[in-house]
Amino acid sequence: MELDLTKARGFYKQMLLSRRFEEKCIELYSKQKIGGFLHLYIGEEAIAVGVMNALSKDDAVLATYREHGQALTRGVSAKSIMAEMYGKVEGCSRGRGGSMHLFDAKTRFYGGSAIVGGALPLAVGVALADKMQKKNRVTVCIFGDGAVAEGEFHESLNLAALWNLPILFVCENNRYAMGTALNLTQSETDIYKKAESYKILSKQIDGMSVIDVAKATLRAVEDIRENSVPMFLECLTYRFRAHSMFDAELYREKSEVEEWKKKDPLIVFENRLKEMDLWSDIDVTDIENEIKTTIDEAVEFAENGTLEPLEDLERFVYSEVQNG
Amino acid sequence: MELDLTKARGFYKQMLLSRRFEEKCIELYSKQKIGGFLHLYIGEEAIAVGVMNALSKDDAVLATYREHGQALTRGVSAKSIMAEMYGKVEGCSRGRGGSMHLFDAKTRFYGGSAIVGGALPLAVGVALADKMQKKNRVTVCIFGDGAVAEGEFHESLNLAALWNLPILFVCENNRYAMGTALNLTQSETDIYKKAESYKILSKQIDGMSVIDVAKATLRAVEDIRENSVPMFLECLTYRFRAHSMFDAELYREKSEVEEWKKKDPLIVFENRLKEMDLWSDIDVTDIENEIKTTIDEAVEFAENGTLEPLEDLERFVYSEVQNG
Amino acid sequence: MDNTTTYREAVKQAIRKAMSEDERVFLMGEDVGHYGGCFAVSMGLQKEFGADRIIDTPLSESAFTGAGVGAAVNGMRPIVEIMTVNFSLLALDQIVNNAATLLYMSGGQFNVPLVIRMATGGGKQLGAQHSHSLEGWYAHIPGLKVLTPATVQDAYDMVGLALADPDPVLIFENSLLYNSKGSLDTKAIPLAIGKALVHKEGKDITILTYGINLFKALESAQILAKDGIDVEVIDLRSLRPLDDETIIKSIKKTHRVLIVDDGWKSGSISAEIMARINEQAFYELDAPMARVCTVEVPLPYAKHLEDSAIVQVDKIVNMAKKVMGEL
Amino acid sequence: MDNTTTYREAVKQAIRKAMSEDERVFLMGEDVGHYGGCFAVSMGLQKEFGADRIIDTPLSESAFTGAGVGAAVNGMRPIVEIMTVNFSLLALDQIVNNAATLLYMSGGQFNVPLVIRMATGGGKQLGAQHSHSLEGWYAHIPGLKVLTPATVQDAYDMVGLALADPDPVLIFENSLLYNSKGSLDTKAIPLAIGKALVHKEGKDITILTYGINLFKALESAQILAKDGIDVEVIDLRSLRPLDDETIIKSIKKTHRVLIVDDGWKSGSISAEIMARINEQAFYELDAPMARVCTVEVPLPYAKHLEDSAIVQVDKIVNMAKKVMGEL
Ligand SMILES: Cc1ncc(C[n+]2csc(CCOP(=O)(O)OP(=O)(O)O)c2C)c(N)n1
Ligand SMILES: Cc1ncc(C[n+]2csc(CCOP(=O)(O)OP(=O)(O)O)c2C)c(N)n1
Ligand SMILES: [Mg+2]
Ligand SMILES: [Mg+2]
Repeated sequence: MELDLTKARGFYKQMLLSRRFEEKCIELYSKQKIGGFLHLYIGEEAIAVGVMNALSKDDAVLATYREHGQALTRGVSAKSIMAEMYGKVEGCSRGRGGSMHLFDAKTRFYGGSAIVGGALPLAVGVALADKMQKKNRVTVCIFGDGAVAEGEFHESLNLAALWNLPILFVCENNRYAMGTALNLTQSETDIYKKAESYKILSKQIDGMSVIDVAKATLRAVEDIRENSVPMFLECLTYRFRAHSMFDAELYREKSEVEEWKKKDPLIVFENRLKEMDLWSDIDVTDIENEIKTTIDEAVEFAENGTLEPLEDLERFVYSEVQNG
Repeated sequence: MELDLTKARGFYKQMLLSRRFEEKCIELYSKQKIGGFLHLYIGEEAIAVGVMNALSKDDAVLATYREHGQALTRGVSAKSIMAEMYGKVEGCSRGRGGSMHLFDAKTRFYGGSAIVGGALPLAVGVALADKMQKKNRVTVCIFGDGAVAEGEFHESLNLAALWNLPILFVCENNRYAMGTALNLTQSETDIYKKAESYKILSKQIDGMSVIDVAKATLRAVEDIRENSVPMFLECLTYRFRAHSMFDAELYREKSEVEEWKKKDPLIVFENRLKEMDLWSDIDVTDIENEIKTTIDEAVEFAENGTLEPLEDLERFVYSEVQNG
Repeated sequence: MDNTTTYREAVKQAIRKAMSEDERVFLMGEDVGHYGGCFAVSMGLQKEFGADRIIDTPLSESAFTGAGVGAAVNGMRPIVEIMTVNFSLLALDQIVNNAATLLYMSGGQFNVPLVIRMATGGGKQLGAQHSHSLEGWYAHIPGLKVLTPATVQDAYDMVGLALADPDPVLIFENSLLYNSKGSLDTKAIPLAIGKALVHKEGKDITILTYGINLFKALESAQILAKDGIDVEVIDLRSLRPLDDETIIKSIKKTHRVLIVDDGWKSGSISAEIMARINEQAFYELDAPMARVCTVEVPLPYAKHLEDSAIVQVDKIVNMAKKVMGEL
Repeated sequence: MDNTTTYREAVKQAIRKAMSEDERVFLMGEDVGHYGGCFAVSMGLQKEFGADRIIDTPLSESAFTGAGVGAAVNGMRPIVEIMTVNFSLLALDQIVNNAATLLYMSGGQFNVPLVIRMATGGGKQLGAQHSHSLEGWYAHIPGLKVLTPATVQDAYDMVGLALADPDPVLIFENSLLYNSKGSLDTKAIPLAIGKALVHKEGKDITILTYGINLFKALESAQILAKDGIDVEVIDLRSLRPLDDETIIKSIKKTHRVLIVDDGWKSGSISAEIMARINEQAFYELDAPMARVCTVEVPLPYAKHLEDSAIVQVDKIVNMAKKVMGEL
């Protein structure tokens, strides 16, 4: 992967957009404009940006309830995401899903799943369908370290390996599942090694470095396209904020959080760009302004959005067309 | 393990009892004295005998629907097993369970489970309770190669490893789950390697050799008692008969079955005893006669057993004592 | 038409037809291929269509059912076979939390044209982990449709109906029916999902039932006829949606109702039907509604006990007489 | 008595008491320890009792629930906490195929004194994978008992009752109740499992309900009183077993009934109650029975939609008036 200025600016902007977007979400959540659960991705943005940039338009993505960054970077518009969190019809899930259930058919973004591990079997099926239809596409399935303990992780990796499915498993290992540390959930804390036990090619990478993630993903995606095999990336990362807005964070030391904040993906990338002599050409103020405009417009769009009429409550329990 | 004559005779007799008992079952099944599913263990007897002889009286056993051999060797009486298959009150599960659900509190035989993989979480709990109560006992959980694909296998092994539970996992790898060959169910067909991925000490052994199984189990059980850790044994074996009585066996070659029959655990053991110069002292005719008596008595016992009155149909949906 | 087609053969023919006509259709499940299906439904199909379309899965109910959901949202028309309804509990997260919710949660974007077939029912002495009848229980879940073919014709038709449906459809095949024979017209236009069928008209009492109990109800009707009781027998065919219209129409004629159902009594689909009749036709009832269900026990192995736990003709006859005020 | 104890605190106190008095009792589930419980019920208990008795589990609902079953048959008295009923679907095999069957299958040898607590209910904009109310659905399964504490007193008492029971008991705590306050008498003799409680006597109509809807029903009763309708409000407390006696006694007095239930309408516990009243007291009814349940949708995120899907006081009031023939 060649990191030219355009790409570098793009990566930086995408990470910053995710960051600023979520900072706005916090504000809106405390104003009760957004309800339900709100899981923030702050600190982990390098993964979404690195991964999404390695995909082509017709690849598929499945993510968790902590998926603002993935959706934004995948190309789901900030407007439709914000409208979704406002519960408006203009939202990417029509206001039915909320923060945890962003969906977007256009970008093949299959959610937004809030059952930990529950999207892995789905991803297997999406990839299986591509393979059966001889479409040379990749399915990316993103999940946390907590999901690794679920039976569905095991069953899904085995199926993907057995059937040689074109699927990229991306584990966002942020060392905690809610308040439970990795060493309390896994007897083997090097998660990539577990993937190897299914004979899936697997790698552990620095999830705080967008360049590392992008490179590893590009290589994996190429392999998958060529050989129709599953691949696995364990991205080491850290969640800077609480698990959700209801979390007293009793389970970790403040100092640990501070240590990790030094590896903030924005800072890591800035330093890297400085080394590469690209940073001085990055127009941070312009970027901040562009992002501000995007977010302001998203909020305005959401504010002006419409509430679905109550008569439509039962729409989409079943399909409206009668023939599939 | 020292294999003296008494022990050798015991092993041989137990394997033969299991064999003859099941041969009788086939006969009774075709006479419709036994109903439901009947899964035969013929060919795999070395595992049950090797494992059970390494346990002490107060260890616990959890098995599958293919558990006649395990129950018999564990010390559940042939009478009560046969009565169970006749559906009589004198059966070890009162006629409620049948062939797939043999239970016996006295010998800590916790079934007879017919949901593939479903006993693994139970076994974790049984071992956990022993550990919490500081009872230095071992829980043995026996399951097939098919169970390895279930999510519950994964979750249970992880818990056992995380919590250092005194549990011995015994996988009876007979290369087929019903009609599906191992290479169609596992991307990694060396099952013991999967156990290693949970950091569980693990061994692959010859499941047709009762001596190998007994030795490996003894060593494992010692380790477990000393260190309170889980252990895993993969026993390579083969099912000589169909999966159940309804199986046309289209999925494997007759020649494959014939090849394996050469490794019949009775023959393997006989040859080994010959090498050790013990065979000539084994009174095979006497053993056959003793077994015949045991089985005849069991059948008679079952024939003469009583049918539970219909009024008792709803007994034991809930406990009869009101305080647990 | 002759009565020579088995239920098993009807299901197989329907699958074969669908797979021949539509490349998107495939069958996946444990032992559907090399073994030929645990109830021999797919025997021979793997030879015909190849291992890529008749897919043997490992014992991973949750993952392969979920994979069915994923394949369905991505252009395929999977038929997932789960051996027995008891095992489907391992896949329930995928069925309830994904298959039944995706369309709604995505605001109408992702429908799930998935068919899940499974065997149901007791009566074969298989004990408490193989014998339950949970079709009525599944009917509680919005987003799912629940079909219960009783006849050979429906065994055939419902596969096609389910595959044509844009949403997840569960088909429950009572395993005791596979060997039953009936006539099959492969050219007939199938009765739509959600329509009940009056199998026998009558004026004194309506028996509502589905699946294998249809035949026990018809037999009961013959016995009751000798006592001068003219029974109307309705096969519900679909437990979700229920055909309220046909049910209520019959009640308005007979004013008496007995529901016969393989589920455990408490919380059975019978209860739901009673609730609806109460809501929609209370003043039409001449007597309390009654039901014959499975006794609330984990099914026992012993034959005499199992027989006494499940629905039998004499129980239906007696209960019908009670409803008629004759007992 | 003062009204200062929260429901959360009541559950915690009951757990603490049980653990102090009985070494066999322990608590296990996701985030019950270091985090303090996803609804903060067990906050502080790990410090008090140690990590060996307040056990943080990995995300492995099936295995740790099954481990609860195993520990229960081997001498312990586990309390398993599952964060939310939706996630319990991952553990359903262990609950239905093991916990509910072991005693029966083993011919009375192995009872399972296991308590499973889980949060239930919508109303917090958590969408279709976190908000469902499946307690009525669980009540279908023989071998299980299903408790639904509504009051602070019951939140406390039911932990003890469940632990004293020799069989598996599921406790459903509506997550919106955790912050509710009430009075708690830790010395009171608890009302047994299976007993309903008349919270307000009345003569015109009986409202049967449980959990959070008890309070909506009591509020509705006040509103209806202004219209001269004297409502009897009964808290079912236990959905399996149901207290038929108390229910029927009330119907014989009021002759009219409305059931209010958080489950989806079709196949709800309301339907079962209607079925029983029909069977046991048909001739006592002066009007069709009615129910207010959750609308049959996977619960939506948007607040106005979610509010319109779940039970509300105005729906109860309107339906009660309909039953009274006033609408
Ligand atoms: C099956 C299931 N169990 C429990 C939960 C509650 N829960 C939500 S997120 C979470 C932790 C998941 O941790 P991880 O997979 O590491 O993802 P992270 O939140 O760290 O991104 C838990 C326990 C859930 N949503 N689904
Ligand atoms: C959860 C579940 N799925 C499917 C079945 C049906 N079934 C019974 S035995 C079996 C094969 C199991 O194979 P294995 O674990 O290798 O044991 P073996 O029969 O070879 O001893 C299957 C698929 C079941 N009983 N439980
Ligand atoms: Mg995490
Ligand atoms: Mg096997």
